[in-house]
Amino acid sequence: MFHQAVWDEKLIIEMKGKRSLRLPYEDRDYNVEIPDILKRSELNLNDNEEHEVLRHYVRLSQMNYGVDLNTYPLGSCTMKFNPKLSEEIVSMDQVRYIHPYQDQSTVQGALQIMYELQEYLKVIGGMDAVTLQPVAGADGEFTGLLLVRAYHENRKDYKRREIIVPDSAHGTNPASSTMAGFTTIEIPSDKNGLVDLNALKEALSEKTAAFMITNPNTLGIFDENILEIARLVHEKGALLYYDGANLNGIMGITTPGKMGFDIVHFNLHKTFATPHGGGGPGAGPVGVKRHLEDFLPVPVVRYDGKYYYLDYNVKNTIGKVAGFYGNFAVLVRAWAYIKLQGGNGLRKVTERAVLNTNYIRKKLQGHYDLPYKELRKHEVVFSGSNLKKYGVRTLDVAKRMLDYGVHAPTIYFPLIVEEALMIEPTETESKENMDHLADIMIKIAQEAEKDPELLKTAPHNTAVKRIDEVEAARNPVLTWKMIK
Amino acid sequence: MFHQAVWDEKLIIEMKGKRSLRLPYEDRDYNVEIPDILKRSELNLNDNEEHEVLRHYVRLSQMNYGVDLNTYPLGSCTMKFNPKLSEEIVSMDQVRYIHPYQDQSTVQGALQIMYELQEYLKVIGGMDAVTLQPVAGADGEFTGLLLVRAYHENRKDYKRREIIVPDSAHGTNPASSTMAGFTTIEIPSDKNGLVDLNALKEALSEKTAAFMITNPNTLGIFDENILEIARLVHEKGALLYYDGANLNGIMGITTPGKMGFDIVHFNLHKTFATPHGGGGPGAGPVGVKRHLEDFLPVPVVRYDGKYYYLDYNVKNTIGKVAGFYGNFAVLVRAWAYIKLQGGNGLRKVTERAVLNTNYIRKKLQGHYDLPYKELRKHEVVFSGSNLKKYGVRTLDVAKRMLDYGVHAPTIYFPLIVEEALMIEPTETESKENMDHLADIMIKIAQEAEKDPELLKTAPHNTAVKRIDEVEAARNPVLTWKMIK
Amino acid sequence: MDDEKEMMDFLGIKSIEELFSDIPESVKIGGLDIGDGIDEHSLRIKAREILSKNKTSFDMPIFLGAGVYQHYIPSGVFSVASRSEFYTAYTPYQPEISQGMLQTLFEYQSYIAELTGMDVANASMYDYATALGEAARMANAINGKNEILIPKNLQWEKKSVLRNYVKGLDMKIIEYPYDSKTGKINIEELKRLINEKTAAVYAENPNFFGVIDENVLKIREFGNFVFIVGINPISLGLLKPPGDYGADIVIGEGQILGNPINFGGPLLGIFATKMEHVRKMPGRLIGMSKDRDGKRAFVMTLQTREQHIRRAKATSNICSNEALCAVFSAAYLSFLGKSGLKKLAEINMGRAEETRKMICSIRGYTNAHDSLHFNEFVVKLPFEEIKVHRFLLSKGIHGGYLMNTWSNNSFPELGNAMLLNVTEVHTDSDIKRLVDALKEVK
Amino acid sequence: MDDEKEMMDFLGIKSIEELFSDIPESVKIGGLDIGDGIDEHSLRIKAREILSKNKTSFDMPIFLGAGVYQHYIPSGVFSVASRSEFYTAYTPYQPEISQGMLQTLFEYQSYIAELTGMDVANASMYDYATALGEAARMANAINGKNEILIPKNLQWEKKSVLRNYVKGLDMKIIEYPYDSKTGKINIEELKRLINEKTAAVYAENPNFFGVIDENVLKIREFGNFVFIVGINPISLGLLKPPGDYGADIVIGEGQILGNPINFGGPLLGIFATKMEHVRKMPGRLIGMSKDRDGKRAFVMTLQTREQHIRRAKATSNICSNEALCAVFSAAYLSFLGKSGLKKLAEINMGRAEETRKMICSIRGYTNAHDSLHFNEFVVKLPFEEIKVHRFLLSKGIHGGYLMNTWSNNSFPELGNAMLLNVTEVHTDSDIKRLVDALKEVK
Ligand SMILES: Cc1ncc(COP(=O)(O)O)c(C=O)c1O
Ligand SMILES: Cc1ncc(COP(=O)(O)O)c(C=O)c1O
Repeated sequence: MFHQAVWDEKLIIEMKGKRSLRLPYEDRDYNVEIPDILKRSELNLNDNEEHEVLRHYVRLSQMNYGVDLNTYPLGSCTMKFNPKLSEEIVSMDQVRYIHPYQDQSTVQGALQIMYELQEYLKVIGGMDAVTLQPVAGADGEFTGLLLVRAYHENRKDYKRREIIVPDSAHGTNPASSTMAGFTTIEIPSDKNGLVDLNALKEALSEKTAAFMITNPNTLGIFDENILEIARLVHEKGALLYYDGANLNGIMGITTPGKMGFDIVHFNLHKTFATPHGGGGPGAGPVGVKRHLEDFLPVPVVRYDGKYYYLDYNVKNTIGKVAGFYGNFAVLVRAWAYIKLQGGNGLRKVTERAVLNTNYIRKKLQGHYDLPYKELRKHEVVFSGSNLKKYGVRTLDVAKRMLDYGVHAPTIYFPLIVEEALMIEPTETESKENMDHLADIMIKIAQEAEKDPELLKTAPHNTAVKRIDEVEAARNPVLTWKMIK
Repeated sequence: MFHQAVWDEKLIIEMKGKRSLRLPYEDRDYNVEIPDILKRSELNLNDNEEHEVLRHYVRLSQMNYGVDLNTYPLGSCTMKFNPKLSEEIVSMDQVRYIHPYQDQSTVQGALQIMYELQEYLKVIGGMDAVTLQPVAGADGEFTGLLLVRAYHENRKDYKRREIIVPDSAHGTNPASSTMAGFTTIEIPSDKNGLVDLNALKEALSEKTAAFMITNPNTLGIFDENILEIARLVHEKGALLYYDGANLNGIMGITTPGKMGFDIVHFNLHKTFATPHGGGGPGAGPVGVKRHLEDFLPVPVVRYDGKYYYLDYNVKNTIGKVAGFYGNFAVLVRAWAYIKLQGGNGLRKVTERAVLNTNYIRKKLQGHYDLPYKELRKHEVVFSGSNLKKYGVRTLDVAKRMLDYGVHAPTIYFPLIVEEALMIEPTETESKENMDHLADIMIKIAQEAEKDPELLKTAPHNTAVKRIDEVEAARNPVLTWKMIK
Repeated sequence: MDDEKEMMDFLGIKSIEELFSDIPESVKIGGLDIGDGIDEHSLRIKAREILSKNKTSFDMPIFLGAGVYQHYIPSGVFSVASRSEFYTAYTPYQPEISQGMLQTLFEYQSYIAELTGMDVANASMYDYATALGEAARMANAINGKNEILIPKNLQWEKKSVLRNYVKGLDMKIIEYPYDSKTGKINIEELKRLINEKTAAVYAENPNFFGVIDENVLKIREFGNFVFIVGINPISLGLLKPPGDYGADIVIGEGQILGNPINFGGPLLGIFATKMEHVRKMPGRLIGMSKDRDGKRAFVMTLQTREQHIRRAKATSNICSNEALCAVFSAAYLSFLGKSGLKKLAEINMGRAEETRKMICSIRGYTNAHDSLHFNEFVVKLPFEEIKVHRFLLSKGIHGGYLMNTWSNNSFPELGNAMLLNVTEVHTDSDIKRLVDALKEVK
Repeated sequence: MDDEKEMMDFLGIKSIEELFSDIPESVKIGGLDIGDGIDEHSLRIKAREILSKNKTSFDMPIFLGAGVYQHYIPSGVFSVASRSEFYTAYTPYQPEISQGMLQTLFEYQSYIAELTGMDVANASMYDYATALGEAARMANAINGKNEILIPKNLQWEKKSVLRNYVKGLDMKIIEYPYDSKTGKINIEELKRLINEKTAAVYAENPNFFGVIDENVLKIREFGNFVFIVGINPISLGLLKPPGDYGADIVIGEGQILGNPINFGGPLLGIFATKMEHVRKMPGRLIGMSKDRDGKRAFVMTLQTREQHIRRAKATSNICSNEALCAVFSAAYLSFLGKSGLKKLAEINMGRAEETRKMICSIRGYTNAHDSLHFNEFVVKLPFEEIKVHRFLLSKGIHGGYLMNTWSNNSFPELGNAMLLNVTEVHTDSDIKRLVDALKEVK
């Protein structure tokens, strides 16, 4: 049976050694005369041998789970296979060792890739212009909402300070709305888990800046009323914002543009297979329709038919949302992924992702509660509430899954599903893997009945057992100097 | 406590999937008309998705132990830290994607590195010329012995068909001797574990082609009589061959050349920190004194002050011992290692390796038997015979060590030590690690007394438990088609 | 193929199209007009073809800094960060199976806290610029005030990002001047600008000119605002940590610590603060706890600050951050250790100061700021900025940042000027080539 | 430093020198005159500087094969082989903690057995040439006979290595001719040369000319010798495996299966045989067994054949082999799978044949051998070999192997001739450039 590697690993600061790694020019004497008052007196670090540092992190890595190990069905996160060629490309000197302020004649390759990516994303999103600058999905949202604001303010419409979101929205949506200076109005979903048109109508007003949704939504359900929604929103003078985290469910079938959205952010680290890095970096380019183009952050990459260049002349630009041009190395990976797939390939990605989702949905039906309708796009949300009678919660199911050497689904999101278990298989899981995943989850549902303790004390086969999260928050120990 | 990762991993042939990886130009039709009689009818393989293949091998890798994880004190094998920069360099296109028959003007970089490495090895070995062609230590031995043979035959001395080796020699020494058409004469070591001068004198004759030893020997003991040995051997018209596997014990302190050796092979994958690859590839360049230079394999890399070139004009060349010019990518790594260390650095390597060895030797003395004298060079051989009284063998000690997340020493070699435990820490282990290793071994000696079963049933914390090796040999299952 | 067929049979559908029956025909598209996919090898060739148009710092010495810096990155850092268990992981939502990433991030936080002299650091912000934006917002959250004072000579990109970050709070950004002779804070003016509306004062050390400014030591005593300090983390090998002079929040660019520049991204926003402010802090925090066997274990903590729990009331919207860059930095700092970091700071300062002297001894080239510098400095040029730049380029050298040509800031007092960066990666010969070439410009 | 001091104190020594007191002063040296060590970054620069003098197959199309071949290597193969648990391991002497490498090698053996149609394959030989040497020795061990018949048109390097390998056994190497029109075995002559002294007959398919030779099917019936067949493993996607036509030993170059050429090394010697000969086989063998819980487990087996046990009587002296290259190949074959391997063989054959036709339709260039070829072929040139080569090089194209200039074989019957290789990595445009350039030579 699966067991994760266990190393009783010290903290690096608890190790002992001397530095073996040499720095360039370290043998010289430097006459560095810093005024005493500005001189550092203490630095509580240690020295270590290169070898030991390396081992430390290699051992730690063995105690971490990645999508290169096994199924990672984290709903909303689109944990798909990250092509290895992308890693090969970004490890080239020509990606790593170029500086953003270099004369543009010396970075034509970089600019070409950015330009091509912009063009691809325009088509995929059904948008007229794209900025690559936002460095994560949430940053894309923030950028999009700054654009919303600039758009309305440019029209001297200063009262539009409300953003409407459905209660099924991801937390970043309201949070970004706040960051951009808006008030968030949350509207409840209807009984089908979809946008409640009446609630929307009620919420919409001359104060509405934008309605922010994702479609398919976080339940994985496609909202068939989307054109009607767009009409309602636009009618009120508001804009329609598309959270692109769920693009994997519709790519090549439809586009946000076609559905009537004005703005979309892309999650390159989800849909476009750039690795998630254990929490980042990602990239969250934003696409807009023509009427928002003039507000985009600077610079924009342009091409005059011969030469790629950075254009800082964007009429009503909002300025900058990140230090330079976005997460270039992530952009390169997404570019590579799109090149590998091509237009048909991306459509197939969606088709297979949706097939996989519905397959596992049907396999698990009956074992876990399935709120709302059956047909899903790229993800499906079950509820573990049928196990409550055994004293077992969704958290326990998740922990127990780890014992089988697979990752757990996203849990307790979206908030509108009680004891939510949000499964997104993605297109890169084989039928064999999904059968395996379903078998595990069915087995666990049986274990819940027969031996609930087994779940409540899970996981058993990981590097550590279940962690006391409450204690961690009550007495936070956030650095090694806080250890008593 | 340590536990190795456990994945219940299928064989790749037991997996199911379809090929996701596309080949260049695979969409075209090719009119390939092979005569029916030569056409393959069956190919019992399967197809797999790229993703699943990758996971399969990543999971397998987690069930493998490497020097990047922890201490690997495998005596005679010199498992030291492999600089990561070497890996970075050999992954450059300019190493990977060049062909050995390329016009030499297009591979000047490759030839320069080979040339520089030859020059370095000459100095380190105290030799006059070096061939980089042999691809492993044993291949170096074979090459060296072909040179011995060519040397004598060139002098019309055809009767020299005996190679003398001490009984402490590595198995490759007699095996290589056989391959080169010699008869091996094994002489016993003296009571100090060293060359028995009388036995040597007795064995030497006009039939002796060479005496093949390593110094320090496989016990890690430096033979102080080395100059006398050289005199005796040369006096009889024979050559003195140096097995370079133990160069880590003397580098920068002395050279085989200085000790009177005529031929030496280097183990780049030991002394020069090129990774061992789970069993290879290595590289076993051979250095010779002037009188053997004319027999070297072709080509030799030369430099005319401006241009590097391959010289096929070696007067009495033995021809070739491997397909091309040796294991180039391994050579590049060794070159990088030598560049990083420099002359002083290599000496320090030896000093630290020897310090480490004697440190652990003293720590373990009293817990395990130490045959022969105390002072060792880069390795030390203990005997586990003191544990026999508990019914515990060296094999059990080795297996139990695995439970602590370290690798076991080399066991049952050299043959002259009963229940041998051959420890080579190398210079890249910190004191902390050696203390840890010693603690583990001392603890195990105690466990042997208190709970011998624990050792005899070890290992417990590895991916699999103790393996039935006898059954494996009795009913060999060597491919998946042999599985019943 | 068969797999898909089996799955479709299981679902009782005849075509994949049926799975999209909920999507109105009117929004369906005919396909994506972006060309066909290509095989991996063809892309490998294509990528090399395109990227070969870039010139790297191995092709020519590049004396650009101005926010992101070239440093020697130990090859081992790449080995660590390319462990696929790290880079193909998501945010460690299931801590028991993610201890590797969690412990590494805990170490990163600890390193940053140690370096900056602060109590806590988060697991990363996007970059230096957005960290500044977040810091300003946090200041407002701490004291409810609305004005932030920033240096006039702040990099324009940071100003622009800051403006966007505080726009939602209607905060006012006020620039305080610097002394044009020394390039340091005009401390009297700064003092004068501080009042009861001041939410925060932001100061950098070293600043955009590379100047080391001991004036930062005086700011704390000017009032009760939130004191935000921007640092270069390597300089902290030598310089007093902001924690020692009263900083509430310390930010900086973590790319410097072992991350390649990558044309400006991904970067790594450093963000540290005092324990008393921790619940106002943006970003992810890793804490140490115990598992049910009492064994040390790590876990994301204080998540009630974050968007997935607090939604509209979260301290920030940040979700995906720059975790892998923090892994690079943790590994980097571990390889360097205490002695390495100190030494590195010395090398940077020493070599840059030497270079500055060499350049300023060329006729016509003068020192813009009569101060100590860390690893970059402004030189006034005897010719048009762009002319000097192009001449250097023609000699296969990439000069520094053009202070008036490339910046949306303007520095009229500097005339033609270039911000040059020198670190341990610039070889003696690189520097000599630069100096020789500058002599030749006419 | 302190560590070392502590250790020295523990040992009761005052200086490291004391540890070398057993080395006579007279053999001690003053130091190694090879210069000082340099730091990693400086070496990174230096390595790039030196290596930039190499031209790779991304810089110019290269039509060289002749023993090692350019193929598309999936990026994933490098990911697998760069797992440090694999590449920093030693030979799996402790199998319980080395299951990863052992299972991978078991899979490699299985793949090779499957491809070649043989019962068993070993875990690797050094390369194709040494595998031939080992095969000849093994033949002698099997039947005690002393003559080996090899093709006259065998690559000279292989002949040379073979000569060294059989020298110790005093075996006689006899060359059998080929038909100069077809490039195939002159089967009558071969038959004539076989007699009771024949230890082994060695034949290749495809052979050095790239020719596919169905004559190999007839050889087995000529007698009771050990029949050794040399193959290109990719060709076995289409061609009958030697196991089907009576081979006792099959050898080949495994580099072809997913290993970069690396200027000719490391390579990977393929070696497969029948179960009845297994105890005479050189090299390492991995077997499947069970652990004490009855769980499937892998282990090195039949080690009594090997040098560490059998010493002078071992089947070979090989110890370190090419395990990591076998890992590359196992991963490669897994990525390709059955359909990929078949397809790849087709692509290689198809594209090479097309190219051959294109070249042979240029005036003056003629087909040397009127046969089917796998992925290389000999073209007779209307000019001096070296002249054609240099002209191509001046056009940024690296032509094929010069049959008489570079080979210690001579092929006078061919006149000026070039052995050209075309695989899936040669693009349409590469081929067009080659053909166009050949037209221009004068
Ligand atoms: C639906 C949805 N929207 C937005 C985001 C935020 O994206 P990021 O983490 O890149 O900031 C996520 C990420 O989990 C998401 O799932
Ligand atoms: C003393 C000694 N000699 C020779 C060899 C053979 O070297 P290789 O494995 O490179 O063939 C070894 C390897 O273990 C050895 O330890």
